[in-house]
Formats: sequence, structure tokens, C-alpha cells
Amino acid sequence: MVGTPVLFVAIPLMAAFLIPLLGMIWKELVRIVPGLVLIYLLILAVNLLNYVMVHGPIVEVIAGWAPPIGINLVFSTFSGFLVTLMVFLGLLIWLYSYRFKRNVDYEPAKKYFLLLMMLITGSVGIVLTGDIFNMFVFIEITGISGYALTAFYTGRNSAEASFKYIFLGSLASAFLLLAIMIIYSQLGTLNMADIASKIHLMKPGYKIASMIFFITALGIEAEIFPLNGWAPDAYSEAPGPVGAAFAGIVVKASVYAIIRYTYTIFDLTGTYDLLIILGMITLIIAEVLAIRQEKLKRMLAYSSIGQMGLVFVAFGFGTEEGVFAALFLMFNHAIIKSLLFFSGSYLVYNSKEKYIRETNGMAKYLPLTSFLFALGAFSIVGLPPFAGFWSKLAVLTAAADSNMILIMTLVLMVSVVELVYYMRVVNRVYFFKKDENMETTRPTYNGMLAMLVLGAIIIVIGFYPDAVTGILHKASAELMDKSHYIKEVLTLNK
Amino acid sequence: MIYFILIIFLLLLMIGAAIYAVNQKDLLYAVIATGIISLILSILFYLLQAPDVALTEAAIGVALTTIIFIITIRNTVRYEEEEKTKFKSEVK
Amino acid sequence: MDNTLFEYLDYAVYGTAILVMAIGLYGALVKKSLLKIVIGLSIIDSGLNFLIVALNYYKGGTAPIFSQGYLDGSTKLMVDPVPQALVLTAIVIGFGVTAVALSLVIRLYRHHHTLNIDQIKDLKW
Amino acid sequence: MKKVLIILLLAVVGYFTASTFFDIGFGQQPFVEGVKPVKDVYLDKTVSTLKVANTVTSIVVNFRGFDTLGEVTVLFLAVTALGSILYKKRHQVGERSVLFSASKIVTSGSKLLFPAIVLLGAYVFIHGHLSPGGGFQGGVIIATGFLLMLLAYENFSVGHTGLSIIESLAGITFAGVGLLGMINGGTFLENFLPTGVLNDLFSGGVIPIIYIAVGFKVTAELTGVIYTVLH
Repeated sequence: MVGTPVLFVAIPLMAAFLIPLLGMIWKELVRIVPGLVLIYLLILAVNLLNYVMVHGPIVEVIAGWAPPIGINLVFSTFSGFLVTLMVFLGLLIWLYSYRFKRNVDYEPAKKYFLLLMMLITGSVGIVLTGDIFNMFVFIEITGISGYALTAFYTGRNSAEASFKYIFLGSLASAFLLLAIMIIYSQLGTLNMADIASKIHLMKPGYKIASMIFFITALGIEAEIFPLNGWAPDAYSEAPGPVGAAFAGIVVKASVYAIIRYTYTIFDLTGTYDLLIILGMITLIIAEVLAIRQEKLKRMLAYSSIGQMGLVFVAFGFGTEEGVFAALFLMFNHAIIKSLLFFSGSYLVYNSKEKYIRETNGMAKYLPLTSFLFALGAFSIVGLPPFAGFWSKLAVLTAAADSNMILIMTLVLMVSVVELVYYMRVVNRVYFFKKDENMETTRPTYNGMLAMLVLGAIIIVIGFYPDAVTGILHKASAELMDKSHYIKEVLTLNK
Repeated sequence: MIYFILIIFLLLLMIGAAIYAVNQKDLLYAVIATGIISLILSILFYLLQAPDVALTEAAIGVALTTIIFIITIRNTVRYEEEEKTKFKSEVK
Repeated sequence: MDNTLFEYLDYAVYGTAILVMAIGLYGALVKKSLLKIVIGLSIIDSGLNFLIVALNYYKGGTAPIFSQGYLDGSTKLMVDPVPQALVLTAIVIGFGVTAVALSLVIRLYRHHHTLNIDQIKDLKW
Repeated sequence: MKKVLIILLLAVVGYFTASTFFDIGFGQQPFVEGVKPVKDVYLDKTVSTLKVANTVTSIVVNFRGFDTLGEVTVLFLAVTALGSILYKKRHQVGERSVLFSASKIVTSGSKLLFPAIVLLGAYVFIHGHLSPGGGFQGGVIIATGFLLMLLAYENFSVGHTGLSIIESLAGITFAGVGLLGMINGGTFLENFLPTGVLNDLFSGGVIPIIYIAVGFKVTAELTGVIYTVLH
């Protein structure tokens, strides 16, 4: 073992406090240091994941007090997998945006990298923590970084999008606090494992109340249907890489939180059905809205919401296959949607309104970027032999195992809808004539590198899915085994 | 008994201030009303045996939040509907 | 304090906290002025903090601070310190969020020269 | 129409919440039978192990110190976010907005009060482990002192560089003390100093050090918030 999970939070925080000082010494350091931190975190995450795969979960205690009293961090296969994914994506996002801020002044650029690093740290913290109030604090860290990053460009309507986000985010934090306090007032503890072991003592009425507040609060961040009003605006007004960060990192962390609550903490019957219903509504409405969008990034945002709906449906099966499918979907969605955001923001780089029709004929001028966009589009729809195919197949298999034929047909129908609206864009990019007024901007070398890495992953997973399925099977088995988690945390002799 | 009356009085005052803050068209008065809510809240925290929270609420809720709201009003508009009546202080 | 009076207080305290939250929520959802929305959000926070502190008040309890010659059994009489610590955190976080929201209001005003959300709606709600 | 719907929604949610909380009850221990609430451990260990008089402080700084680290980060991020949202190019930065022009009484009164406010704030955060108050409260009090000076004197200015240096150093102290606990063979944020005697100024191990760092940090951050919004 080369380190402990707490370094995932401590090192970025230390660096965040240091960056203003380092910026006074040499201005370039404010761009470099976050990258170095993320590289270090990636090495740490891979090492710890390897360790965890062999030796079982690591439970880290903070401030020397064993779990029910103090705060603990849990690095298991499940959370470790998500952490590795997030840090990896964060590194690519950093790489992608390293140079394109040259045209922005020094002061905002300094803040951009700081906020991006804290966005990743907050999300990692949500996944790692084993304490419900600590999760609230990390959600707020993620939230504030997200609000600031959404409003980053002063030229656009970004402040309005950010205001919507902050409005819903404040309501979410109020509901979350209410839910936490209902649980605390009954069980006198804030530790997840401790709550999970005592939850049967609570009256069902209180359980339902706190569950509703939790789902409402976290659903706002995780883009569940009636609460996702912020998402399309924030995705389309924020800088391109930040959209990728929302889709790939923040939403994943919120989904993790909901899953932790429904699978581990609460023992209510019927929550799985609730997840299926919510996911289904989200999926259908988002895909129907996506087909009507005229702006590229809004379309990507609705597609992202739809994918999250599918993830919830897969989690709602409540079986190990379902969890496996959901995790595979999350992994694929993080990789593919980041690629789509990266390449898509170069396709509409110079346009003001970012309409889809402005991508006409870009393939001639930006061949590699267009190819990567098409690759991402084919993959997310679920065409073989790309990565997305295997996750869709896993969802369908899990649905078939649970005898949910209706859901199978719906998922297939939605895939057709997805195919239609993605092919519309790809068709325009490749076969339409280019508008003479539109200028093209070549991607920077580091941006291209980030996109190529993602494209390579999609193809590799497409031909060799076993590269990740081993970890995913272990992670899903671990999530299903609730008593093991409780035992692992509570019988910790420090 | 006297505590009871005091608490009920404070609670009623708090509801009144909240309603006033939401309905008042003059945003400056509305902000002052939110400050009053925080002030009452800090007294109630003290009565509920939470002196630490009372201190924090008194310093943050009453002083800092209110002043930041007032600075924002100074930079934007004072009234909810009319745009033209920008809050101009009488600068000598 | 009498027990009968104390029972009334039960409803009065929680009722007020929830009513204040509801008023704030109403203001945040209905009002058209951006500043009014932020005011509504901060009123929700106030009501919520009151609710949390009231939730773990213990009748006849004392503040959770040990004075010079504390008795051994005195921890039994102390009110629950955990919600107080949590509210402390929540107040500070709420202030940070309010400050960011207000800075966004100033930014929006610089662009649109109005605070009315009906006139700002460039993006669909 | 919209209003009626919203009021209906609020009534439903409010009734739901209120019925839950009325059921829990006010003024008694609400915990269900048979659980051991963690607060008993906190109250017990605060005196016996940490030698800290104020239980809220020991929870905020030691038992749940990780939350506080996050909270300080939230404030730090709020300042950063404010700076990036309200950013103007250098030539666009105007004069500070003046709320009102201060009279002679206000200016001289502020000058008189300012040291007293700073002293009070410093007292509150140095004695955070003994009496009510602590880093947050003290920091906020000092920040209001700076606010008073900023309002009273139009040309009073606080060095922006100095503020960010204080902020960074205090943050590094907090995280560094945490890491020192880990290097000393324990866990992150674990106490590694002798705890001393209860009700002594120098007691409680690392708790006063962390709280003083938090005090400086909160002062710098909140002054930064006010300063950024005023410009």
C-alpha cells in the first residue's frame, strides 16, 4: 500500500490553499500544479484499487476515533472504481483545457484550474465518505465549484444558467439537511454503516419521510426528471470541458450517493420500483426532448439526462446483473459523453449560438475531430463493436433475467430515438455543405491527445470488454452485500 | 411563564418578519426584515441552550449577510418592480 | 415551566420553523425579482437552522460547556451538542452560497439592467 | 393559477414535514429505544480524553474535524468564485461603491471601536475551547470590524495580496496539522500534542492551534468577500 484514502482529499486541499501563493512566484504554476496533483491521485487510485481487489476494502479512520464516533472513509472496489474513473477523467479534462485558456486573462485562468480541481475533489469525497453529514459538506464543495465554473464565461448567458443551478442547489441542500436531521433525531448517529445496522429500529413513517427528502435533494444533482431544470442550461452555457466534468464526474457522484442510500442504508420495500419508475420517466422525457433540440450542447445535455435515467432503471432491477449493467453504463457514459463534449465543442467552436446546423460539413476541415465525434455517437447509441454496445446488452440481459419485457422494449425503442438524433448530427457533419461564413478552429495538441485517449478506450473496450468487467463484477457483488459493508466498518479495531 | 410569553412573542415576531420580508416591494426593507429574523433566531438559539450557534448567527446572519445584501441592492435596484428608481444615496 | 404550557410550545416551535421555511419557499418560487428569490432562500435556511437546533433541545438541559467545578452526572443534563456543531457548519456554508448567489445577481444586472426574471429569460426555464 | 398550485404544494409538503416533526416531539430525548447515541460518547470523551471544556468545539474541531476542513474550503471556494464571477478587466475596475458618506462621528467612532472589535474577536477564537465561540465566530467578528472601517473610510483598503497570503497560510496550517497527525503514526487530524489540564488556556492539544488557524482564515476570507463585492 502506497498511501491512504484520506490523501484523495488532503492533497488537493493542501494544493488549493498553496496555489494562490505559488501563483505569486511563477504564474504558470497555477496551471501545472492541479495537473501534477491529479497525476499523483491517479497513481494513488490505481495502486489502491489493485490493493483492494486482493485484500478487501480499506476503512480509513479520521482523527483517531473509530467509526460510529468519528468520520470514516471507505475505499472498496465499488467506490475505488468510481474514484479512479473520476480522477482519470479529471486528468483528461485538465489536459484538454490546459492551453485553451491562453486567451483568458491570468486571474480567471488561475481560478478555473483551482475550481476544476476542487470540483473533482468534492466528487471524490462524496464517493469516499462513510458519513452522511460529511457527504453534505462535499456536496456543497462540489456545488460551489460547479456554480462558479458554470458562470465562468462572462460573455454568455452563463450567469443565468448558474443562477438556476444555485437556486435548485440551495433547495437541495436544505432538503438534504432535513433528511439528515430526521435520521439523526431517531438513531443518534451519522455514520452510514451504523445507521444501516440500526435502521430497522426506526418507525416506517420517519424512514419514508427522510427517504423522500434524500431522493428529492440528490435527484436535483443527479438529474432525475422533474428536478433537472438546471442541467441543459448549465451544460450549454458552461465551457465545454466543464460540461464533460458535470456529465462524467459530478452526476456520477450524485448517482453513487442515491445508490448508497437506497441499497445500503434504507431497507424499505418498494424503493427499487421507485427507482425504475423515476428512471423510466426521466429516460423517455429526456430522449423525446433531446430530439427537438436545435443546439448541440443542449442535445448532449438531454442525452446525458436520458442515460442517467437508464442507469437508474438498471439499478432498480435490484439484482447483481442490474448493478453490473448500471456500473458498466456509468463507466461508458463517463468516457463517451466526455469525448462528445470535447469534440463537439470544437465543432461549434466559433459559432455564437451553437446550433446543430452550424456543424454542416465540418468533416472536411476537422477530419479527426469529426471522426471522434462520430465514434462517440455510434458508441453511445449502442452500435457494435463499440463500448456502448456491451453496456446496453448488459442492461437488456439484466432486464430479461428479471422478466421485465416491457422495460426491454422501451429501452430498445429509446435506443432508436437516440440513433435518430445522433445520426442527424453526424449526417450534417459528414454530408452537408459547409457554410462559408463559419470559421474552423483546430483543436490544440493536448486537447487532441485527450480526445484520442478517450477514443482509444472506446475501441479497446468495444473489442475487449473483459478489461473492465472483472472489476465491475466484483464491485457489484460488493454493493449487494450490505452486511459485509456494515461489518467491515463497524468492527474496525483502530 | 414569562419565558413562555417571551418565546411565543419572539416566534410570532419571526413569522411576521418573514411575511413582511417576502411581501415588501422595497427590497431594502425586505433585507432589514431578514436581518431581524436572524436577530430573533440568535436570541432563540440562546434560549435553546446553544450559545455557540447564537454567536455565529448573530455575527453572520445579522451583520454580514445583511450588509452583503445591502451592497448588492446598492449595485442594482432598490424596488422590486420599477426599474428607474435606482437607489441613490445623498452623496455630499 | 408548566408541562401543559410546554406542550403548546412543542407545536409552536416546530410550527414556526416549518412555517418560516414555507414562507421562504413561497417567496423563492413565486416572486419575480432575483433579489427576492435570494432573500427567500436565506429565509429557508434560517427556518431550517431553527428546526435543527430545536429538534435536539432537551427540557431543562444546559449548554454543553463544562464549567470549573462540573459534577460527574452533569453530562446527563446537557443538551445534544451534535446538532449545534452541524448547524454551525450549515450557517457558514449557507453564507458562502448566499454570497455566490448575490454575485450572480450583480452579474445579471450588469448584463440586463433589470432584476425581473420575466425580462431575463434568455434561456428557457 | 401558478400561485394557487404553489401554495397547494407548500401546504402538502409543510403538512408532511410538520406531522413528522410533531410526532418526534419537542423537549425530550427523541432517540428510539435501545440505541446508544454518539453524543454520550462525545460528552464523555471531551472531558476525559481531550480536556476541552466546550463540547461543541471538540466536535467541530476534533471528532468531526474533517467537516470543518470542508467547511473552510467552502468559504475559500466562495471567495474564489466571487472573484471569478465578478471579474472585470483591469481598466474596468471602478471606484469602490460608497453606501453613504460617513459623518465625523461615524469615522472617529469607528476608529475607536475597531481595535476593541479586533480584540474581542481574537479573544473569542483564542478561548474557543473554553467558552462559547471559536474560530468561526471570532473570525466573523473581526471581519465585521474591517467592514466597519471599509464603510466609514472611503479610502481604507486592505491589501488583497496580504489577505490571500494569510488565507493560504492558515489553510496550510490546518491541513498541515492534520497531516502531521498522520506522520506521527496516527490518523489524519489526530491529536498528537499533550492535552494539558481542563480549563487551562493551553489545553486540548491541537484544538486551539486549529481553531486559531480557522480564525485567521475566516477573517481573511470574509474580509475578502466584502472587499470583492464592494468593488
